[in-house]
Parts: sequence; C-alpha cells; structure tokens
Amino acid sequence: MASAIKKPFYLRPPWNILFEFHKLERVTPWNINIAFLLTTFLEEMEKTGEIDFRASGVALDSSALIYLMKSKLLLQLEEPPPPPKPSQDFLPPPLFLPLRHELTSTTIRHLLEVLDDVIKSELSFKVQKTIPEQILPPPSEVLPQVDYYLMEIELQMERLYKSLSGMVKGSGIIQFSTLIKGMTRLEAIRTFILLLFLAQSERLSLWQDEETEEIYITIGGLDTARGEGDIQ
Amino acid sequence: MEASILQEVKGTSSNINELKGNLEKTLDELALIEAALYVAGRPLTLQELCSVLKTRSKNKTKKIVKTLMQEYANRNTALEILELKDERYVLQLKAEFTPHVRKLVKRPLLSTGPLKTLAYIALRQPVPQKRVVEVRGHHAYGHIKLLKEMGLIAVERKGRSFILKTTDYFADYFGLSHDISAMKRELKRIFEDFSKQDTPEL
Amino acid sequence: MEASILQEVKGTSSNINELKGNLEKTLDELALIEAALYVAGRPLTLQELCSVLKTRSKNKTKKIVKTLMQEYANRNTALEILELKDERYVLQLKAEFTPHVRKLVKRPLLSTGPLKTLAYIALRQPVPQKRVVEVRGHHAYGHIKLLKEMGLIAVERKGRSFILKTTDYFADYFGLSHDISAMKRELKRIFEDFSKQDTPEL
Repeated sequence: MASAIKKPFYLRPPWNILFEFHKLERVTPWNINIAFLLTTFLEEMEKTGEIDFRASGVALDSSALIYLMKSKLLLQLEEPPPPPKPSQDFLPPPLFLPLRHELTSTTIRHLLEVLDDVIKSELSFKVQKTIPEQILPPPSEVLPQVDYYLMEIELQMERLYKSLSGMVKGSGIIQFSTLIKGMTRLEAIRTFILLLFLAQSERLSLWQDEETEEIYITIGGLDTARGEGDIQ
Repeated sequence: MEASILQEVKGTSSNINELKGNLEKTLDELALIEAALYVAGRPLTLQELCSVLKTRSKNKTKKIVKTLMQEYANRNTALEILELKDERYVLQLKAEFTPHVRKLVKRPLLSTGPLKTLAYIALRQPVPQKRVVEVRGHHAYGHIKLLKEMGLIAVERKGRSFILKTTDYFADYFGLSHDISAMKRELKRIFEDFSKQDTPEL
Repeated sequence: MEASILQEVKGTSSNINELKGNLEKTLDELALIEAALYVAGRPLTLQELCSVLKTRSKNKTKKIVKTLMQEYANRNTALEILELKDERYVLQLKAEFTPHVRKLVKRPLLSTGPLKTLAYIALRQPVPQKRVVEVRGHHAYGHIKLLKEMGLIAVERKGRSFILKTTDYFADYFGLSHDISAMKRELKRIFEDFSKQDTPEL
C-alpha cells in the first residue's frame, strides 16, 4: 500500500507547508509550529531512511522564512494570537489489537518470481543511470529577499544587551527615554524592537508606568518589573 | 454354536472398529477446525469452516467448533477460541499474555498513540480528519497514515475535507459488527467496561 | 499425640499448597512458552524462551519446553512443537493438514515492492544499502526499514556505510540454509531450475 504513493513523505501534511511556499506566503505564521514541524520532519526522515539534504535545506529555509514572517509581524507590533484551546471530547482508551498468528502465503516461488525482475533492473541500472526527477525547486525560489537588518537581529540584540549591561554596571534598571536620548526616530523604534526580542528571550524585563508612559528596563536578576508597579 | 460366537465376536469387533472410526473422524475434524483457525489468523465464518470439513451441515460444524472451544477452555493454554457475532470464530492469544510476548512479534505492531487515535475514529466515525487532529494533536497525521496503511481505516474526500471511517477489516479484527451504529454501541460498552476495570475508584 | 497429628496435618496442607503453587507456576510457564511460540510463528532459540520466562537457567527452560512438546504430542491436535538444530523450537501446523486449509491463507508476507528488495538483498548479500537503493530506487529506504522491523534482514554499520544481510528468520521462512554462501548457491540453483521450467522455449 505504501509503495503506491510516489511522493516523498515531506510533500504530505503536515510537512508539505515547508515545501509549498506559494502557500506559505498566504498562511498566518502564528498557525505554524516550526519546532514541531522540524522535529517530526527529522524523525520521519530518520525513520524512513530517506536522507535528502536538499529537502533538509529547503525545510530550514522555509522555517527561517516563517520565523522571519513572525518577526515582521512583531515589528508591526501584532500580538500573537492566544494558543488554541484543546478541543474537548471524550477520549476513549486505546484499542489493543489481539495477537493472532497468521500464516502468510508468500513462498520461495514468489521470491524467485520477483528475483527475475530485480536482476533485469539491476542490469538496466548498469547501462543507464536514471536522472532523478526534480521535485524540489531551486533555492533562489525559496529564499525571499531579506532585510539585512533582520538577518543581523541576533547580532544587534547582543550589541544592545552589552551596552545596557554596561550602563547599569551588571544589573539594575534603566529608563527607555534615557536609552534613546539623541537617537533618530527610526533608531529608537529599532532599539525598542530589539528590547522586545530580548524581553521575549527573558534576558531583561520591560515595564511601563501607566501615568508617565515611561518604559523601565530591568537587567540582570532584578525581577521587580514583573510586580504590580512597585518600581521605586 | 461356535459359528454363532464367532459371528458375535466378529460383529462386536466390527462395531468397535466403527466406533473407533467415528471417534477418529471426530478427532480429525476437531484438528481440521483447529488447523483452519490457526492458519487463518482472523475470524472464520461457519461457512468457511464447513468448507474445510467438506460438509454442508452448519449444525454439525457448529457442534465440532463448540467442542473444540470447550477443549481449549478446559486446557491450561495461552490460546483461546472466541465466538464472535454472526457465527464467526477466531483463535487468538489470551490478552493477559500479550505484554509478555509482544516483543517476539515480527509484524509491525501499533503503539499506544495510534491505537488511541483508532479508538477515537471508531467511536466518532464518520469523522473529519481535521477534527481528529484537533482532538488528538498534530501527531495524529502520522497515526492516520499508519492506520490507513494497515487497512484499519478508510479516508474519503468530501469537498475540501477528508472523512475517516473504520473498514470491514477493522470490524473483523475486533469481532465487531459491520454496521456502524451497532459497532459504536458495542465499542461504547467495551470502553465502559475498560474504564470500570481501570479506575475502580470512580 | 493429637498435637503431633495436627502438626502433621498442617505440614501436609502446607506441602499441598506448595505443590499446588509449584504446579500453577509450571502451568503458567508452560502457557508462557506456548504464547511465545504461537505469536512468534518462527523458531525461537532457548535464549529467547529464557527471556520470556525471565530466567537465566537454560536447563529449566528446556525442561518446560520439553513438557509442552510432550503435552502437544499427547493431545490430538493439528499443531506440533518441534526441536530444530541448535536448540531452537517451533510451533507449527502438522504437514498433513496443510492441503486442507491452504485456501484460507490469503495474506502475503510482503507486498511486491518490499519482496523485490528482499530478493535482491538475498541474492547480493552482504550488500551496501546504497547499492540496494541505486538498483531498487528511493522507495527501497522504506522497504529496508520494514524488512528490518520484520526481522527478515539485519543492518550492519561498516565505516560510513550500511551493509545489509538476510537473517536466520529469513532462511527459516523460505527453508534455506543459514550459511550465506550456501544459501546464495541454493537460491541461484532454484532460480535457474525455476526459470528453465518457466520458459521452456529458451
């Protein structure tokens, strides 16, 4: 039954989303769980033994693209949707299959019948090498034009974190207005986005005073920003 | 006088042979049914068993199967013969032995995950694939593929969605009715028994 | 006097319980071996049977298997337990029953694709996985995985490549020699006879 399916496993759901980027451009990136897709992709590849580096490359490219789309939405300050609530339904216990011995009908005769075919195909293989059908698109189609700034986001985050740590001498609180003094509007926005990324990776905390609208940045172990506005 | 005794003795011995013959025949027939159930590894209908015995008498075949069932029940054995709905009979391993010998089975067996997905599909069928994935999580895609490959479920396209159902093979495997609503009732009873067994505190 | 009788009675009853306990244990162990041989459907080594009984004593296991063999021999049954070379044991249908129930055997061991891959491996073994995939195409990866799971082939790592061979189970299933070169000779010989038979015009 399995041999009737011609497509490699990764062209089937759920992994196909990584390989059909015309669809990829239309999806909401929040609906895609990259970690799940890549983990199961690797598991399945290992399981089936279909080790194909081009497929892995495309999967990686597509994942990067999805990540990028998520980042772009973050740049537009779009809130990620809340995680879907798992559907409630009665979940029955597993149905264990009874173990039954079953004689199978394959005999040595069947083995020899197919051997003939196999030997023929081995001979023809020696004569002509089959050219594998191109199932994956060239990388240029996959890789979209990427903002240089976004590519370097990790580097920028590191740079900002270092300078913040320097400002507070290891740990402490700094006001956003102090940080962006002298910056252009665009530089300030970029700095703010980097702060969001840093906050997301839990390397610093952000807190905004509702009255003054000042944003406080807490670095290095001070967890006061999570409290109920008790910053002194 | 002597002749008549001889006659009598001859008569007796022919009766004994006849009896012995009948007994042997019954034994052979028992063994034939056993052979049939052993090699099939699936429920056999009374019809199929009749054809193994080369008889048309369903009653006779039924009597022999019942005798064999009784014999299995009396022996201390790991195997059991069950009677399923619609006069079908199956030889299988008693469930309590499964955990001890599962690792010796060379056929690919299903693990608990796919078996749970199968149970859900069986109970909710016909059910959209989307719904199954919602309830069972993303891993259900792999389970569905596996169950399809094993011929336990069938997938039907309906517009833009896929509808999942169990197959007749599934029903046979578990000895359930081929009629979907009857099967669901049977399944519910099985699940109820199962949860009673499993959680006596409830 | 009375006390001593009581003592004796108590002693006897504890002995009886002990005996009963031992008997039950032996019965359970008999049934466990039966379960193992039944679900495996192939010859099992004494080692494998020991692991089912969770014992290291080959002697004990051997004794239990022999008891089970005797029990099967005493019963009128279509099945028999045989001892093969190298202390391996198999539960199988007695040959005389095969013709009567052959028509019930419907499921092939493998579908054509994996069977072809198996045939190729058998003929060319030990063969690098890479070569098998070259000749049989990319689907062979899936076939190899299946054949491995079914215990028909074994995979050995050799440097950076995987080398494929058939297993003893494969040899047993098709009734071939366990020795690889002997098996290949057998296969070639049978294959030649078979192709001569099949194409008399050549």
